[in-house]
Amino acid sequence: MSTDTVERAARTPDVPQPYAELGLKPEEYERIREILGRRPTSAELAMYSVMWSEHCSYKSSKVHLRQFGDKAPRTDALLVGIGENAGVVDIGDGWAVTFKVESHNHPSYVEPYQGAATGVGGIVRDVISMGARPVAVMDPLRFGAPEHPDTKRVLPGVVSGIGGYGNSLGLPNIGGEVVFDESYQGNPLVNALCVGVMRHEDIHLASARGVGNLVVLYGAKTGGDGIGGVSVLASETFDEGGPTKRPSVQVGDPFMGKLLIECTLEVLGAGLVEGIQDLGGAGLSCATSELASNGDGGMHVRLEAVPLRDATLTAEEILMSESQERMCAIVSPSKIAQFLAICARWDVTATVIGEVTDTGRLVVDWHGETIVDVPPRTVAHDGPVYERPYARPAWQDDLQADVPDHLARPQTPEALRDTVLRLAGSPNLASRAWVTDQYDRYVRGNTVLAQPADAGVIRVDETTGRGVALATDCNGRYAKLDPYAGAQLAYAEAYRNVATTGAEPLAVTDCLNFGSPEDPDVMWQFSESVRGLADACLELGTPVTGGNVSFYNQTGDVAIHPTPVVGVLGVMPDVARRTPMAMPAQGAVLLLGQTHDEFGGSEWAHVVHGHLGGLPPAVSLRAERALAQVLVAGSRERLLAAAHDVSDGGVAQALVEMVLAGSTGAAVSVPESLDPFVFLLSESTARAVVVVAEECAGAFVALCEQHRVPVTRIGTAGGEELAVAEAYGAPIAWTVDELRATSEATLPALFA
Amino acid sequence: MRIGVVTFPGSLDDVDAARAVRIAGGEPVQLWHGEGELRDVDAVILPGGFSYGDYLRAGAIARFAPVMEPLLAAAAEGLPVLGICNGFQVLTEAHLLPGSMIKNDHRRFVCKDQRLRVENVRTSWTSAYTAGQEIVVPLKNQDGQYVADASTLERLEGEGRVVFRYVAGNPNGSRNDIAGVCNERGNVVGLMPHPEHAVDALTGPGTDGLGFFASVLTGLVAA
Amino acid sequence: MARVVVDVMLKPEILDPQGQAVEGALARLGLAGVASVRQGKRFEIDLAGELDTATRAQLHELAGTLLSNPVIEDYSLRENVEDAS
Amino acid sequence: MARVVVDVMLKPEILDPQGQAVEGALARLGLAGVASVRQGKRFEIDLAGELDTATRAQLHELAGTLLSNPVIEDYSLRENVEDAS
Ligand SMILES: Nc1ncnc2c1ncn2[C@@H]1O[C@H](COP(=O)(O)OP(=O)(O)O)[C@@H](O)[C@H]1O
Ligand SMILES: [Mg+2]
Repeated sequence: MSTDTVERAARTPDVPQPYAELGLKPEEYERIREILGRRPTSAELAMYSVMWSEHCSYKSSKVHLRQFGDKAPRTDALLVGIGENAGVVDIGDGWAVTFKVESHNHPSYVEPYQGAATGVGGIVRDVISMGARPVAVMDPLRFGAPEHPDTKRVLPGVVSGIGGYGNSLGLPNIGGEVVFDESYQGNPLVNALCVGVMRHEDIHLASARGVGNLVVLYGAKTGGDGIGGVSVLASETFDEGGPTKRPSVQVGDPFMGKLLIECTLEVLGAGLVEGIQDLGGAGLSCATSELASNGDGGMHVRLEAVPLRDATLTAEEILMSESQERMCAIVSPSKIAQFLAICARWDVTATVIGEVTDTGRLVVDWHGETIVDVPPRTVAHDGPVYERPYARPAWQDDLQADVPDHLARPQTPEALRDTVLRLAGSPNLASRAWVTDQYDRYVRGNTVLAQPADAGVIRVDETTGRGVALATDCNGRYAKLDPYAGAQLAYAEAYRNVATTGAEPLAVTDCLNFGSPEDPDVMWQFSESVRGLADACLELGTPVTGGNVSFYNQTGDVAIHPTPVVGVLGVMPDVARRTPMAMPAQGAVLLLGQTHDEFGGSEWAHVVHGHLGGLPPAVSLRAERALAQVLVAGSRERLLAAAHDVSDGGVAQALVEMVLAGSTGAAVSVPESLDPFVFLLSESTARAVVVVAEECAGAFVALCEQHRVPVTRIGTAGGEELAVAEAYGAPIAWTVDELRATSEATLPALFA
Repeated sequence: MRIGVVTFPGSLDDVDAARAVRIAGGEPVQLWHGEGELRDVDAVILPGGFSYGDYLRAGAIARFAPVMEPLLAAAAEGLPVLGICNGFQVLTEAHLLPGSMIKNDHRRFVCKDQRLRVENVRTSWTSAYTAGQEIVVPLKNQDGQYVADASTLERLEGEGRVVFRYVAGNPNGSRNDIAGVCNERGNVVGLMPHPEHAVDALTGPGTDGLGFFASVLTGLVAA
Repeated sequence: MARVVVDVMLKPEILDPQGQAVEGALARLGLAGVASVRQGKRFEIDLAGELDTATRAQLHELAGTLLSNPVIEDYSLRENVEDAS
Repeated sequence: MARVVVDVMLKPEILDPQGQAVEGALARLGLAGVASVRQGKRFEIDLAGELDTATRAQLHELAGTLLSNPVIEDYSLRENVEDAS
């Protein structure tokens, strides 16, 4: 096949081109022709199609995501905001932290191990390309029904893939989520978060400046991996394709990933790099056009210089390849020798493939002929933008009207006892140890809290003890009932989790997982969720620093529950004062916050009745803020022996988790004003269970009063069982051993 | 006291091992896999990780690294050497320690706080413990199942060269619950669990691992 | 008593980090002239009885689903192979 | 251009956790009459030139040290094998 050059394209305007197969709409194809003043070459077509895919261009979400900027709270903490590979936050003492969450949903469904592994690899490279050393990962996961055979295929592979890559990179896994719901059948969600640390002066950005500077590609050789993966995997559903039609899958090489981290940090540390970008979705097309577009505007690339793993690749394929473990750096000619020497020391292949120009064009040659000549902005940033129609779904009112009030509630001590135990052993609440035991949480020696914990806590500075806390959350059932409130609830829970450990919430990242944007119902869910999250961030003063959108998570007409996963980062001046969740041997057990009769979307309704309807628990951001202030001050003043946030499964589940973590029981009683079932299982927000030493109780209650946080003494820590003094006429109790056996049996029984 | 910590390109717990040496009062010295010298250290730690990726067999390629040549010679002369996890695997691949590790019997990576019994306190790395003492240190690996043929096992048991044994449940199917062994002289010790992750109660399950580093430092002072 | 051997290799276009690692190590250890190394899996399946047509079909089915992942791997099945070890 | 295949299997006396898992899975999926399954590794080494005596000796040496660990594994080396995939 002869090369389709720019010159040939100009000569042969009428050659039919497979733009539709590449996922471009006729209008989009026309626009490319307009931009170029001719038909695109096949290489240009490949480049535009992949960069204008939903995954890379955010064409359906952009108009909504703007709110994160427009409504951004005023803060001094944000050093780099939305638009870069990852946001950067000032955490004090000259330290900065970068963190971001991304999805790898579709690839993980096709090939669970490699899909999840390369998801971790991709987000880690985003963080190193900011100049930061990655220090921890997290993995919010969603799967279909636990007993479904496909879940048994997908979950173990995903978990070992996340572990296989993260463990080999030496990154502690400090948290995540494992959620089961039928709505994710066929569309599991594999989101991966990475957090990195650097000094302020080490921040690097993805831009190609300085005419004559060299473009260096380093890392793995380029192969045929995931060609078209970005547009095919992320932009289209693949329910019509059997195994043979499945697109090729990227395979990760974590050892090369580890070399890339060390090598990149060394070249950055030595001041050898003018600009840097990781190669992820859309590979070289993305890296070159973004670097050029963010810099002086021109770049000249000799594509035949790219080291290949497979010599038969065409130019188009090289431009689109998503081979993993590659990076692109802009290096001045005076420093190139040093750069290459460091790469060689790490056994990393590095090749000069081009240079920065001032032509305003991205020009790619292939064996002496020009095959790409485009304005880089039109590829990287000025892609199509859609205002997709959206409308409140017709079924939303009925769903909200189907309130859970008619569901039978336990009314005897025995029934209540059984219900709590059943929930404790249910797949969404049972011990996550079967999953988390497959992740290294110790490596690097700075993990202060990891699962089980409300938030992962990592020490950043060994001298001062300064560190960060991170939590991710989302309850898709809540978001289905009310996507505006659902996004705020996801945020509120992550915010509360971070505060529960004693850290002050500072910044937010998100991964917005939804169905098809072409469905107005889904688009409404999306727009409501973004609006909810932006409003909440504004009110509580934490900016969204970056994130990711994953659309097309649906099978046929059926979309997943809207799942806006929210990650909150908090800072702690000294991690030695973190508040653990384990029940201590003694102390007063207090419930903070107010309990209402709220069961819409609750774990109880889901597990016991398979019911989803009504409204989710009410959001009160003001109450969340007050609660967080108490939890942070309580930690700073060393008043708290333990704390745990109340969410799925209510106070009962919070107590069960504390008791299991501490292998110590507690004796509680139902507050007079509350029904025992409502007290134990309602999912009202802005609540936490805390334990304070008896001698600190007075000071702590005063602290609560100062912040107007309702506080109720509900019992005393200690003993071998979790006991409720009286419920419907009799005491009930569970031994620690019984709770442990129930909680720890579930996941192994399903997946071991 | 200078304690060398070898860094292979895929080493992960080298920073932790160096920190543990420091906390115990020693001076950690970085040794690079590609350099064939030991820089006058008084003891060497081969840390955990995935030395060269370990796709083939854990430690299989690291065994041939330039740094191993002087290390093997010095170990034969009595230099204290501790192999932790991947380091243990490297030592068995180099035939400095008997037996080998295969995939865990449950075939998954496992990370947990593991209880061990110290069976032999006459080695360079265990003199700070008391015989039979139980300690808790993290265990984290995928290929941690210790195997050896029957006669090797018999000899190890007979000579008291099983240094650590898993208690309260065998986490990976290791023969005779073996968690760690030593060479005849007792200067070379290897084990799968990670004492360097148990040197600070804030970041580990406790400080039971400090004894390893205290042992070697005390032994060196005495020598 | 029949022995069936199933070899599973990554498809040629799929990255094989294991093979690459071996390739690098062979070169460092002085073996010249290696063009490429691929690493795969070998399953030795011993059957109690003879290999009949139904079992053969079943084995092919399982080799293509359980023993290999057709998304990234190819298998080949050989019958009545001598003991390799 | 010569192809050499090295098969590496755990020694028979060493229990093979992966083979056992496969054995269990085959039975669960309805394959009757499996006496035993062992899982090992297969290396396909392509040489640029021909396989001469010196290279053959070197390959055997490396198969017995690098590619297999003689404490737990046996290897077998075959020359001029057809492409398996
Ligand atoms: N849901 C979101 N919320 C906030 N920012 C987002 C969101 N999705 C994407 N972004 C931001 O848009 C930019 C482009 O995102 P992305 O394409 O994921 O980056 P990358 O090219 O590194 O994968 C990034 O700065 C990202 O943080
Ligand atoms: Mg990026």
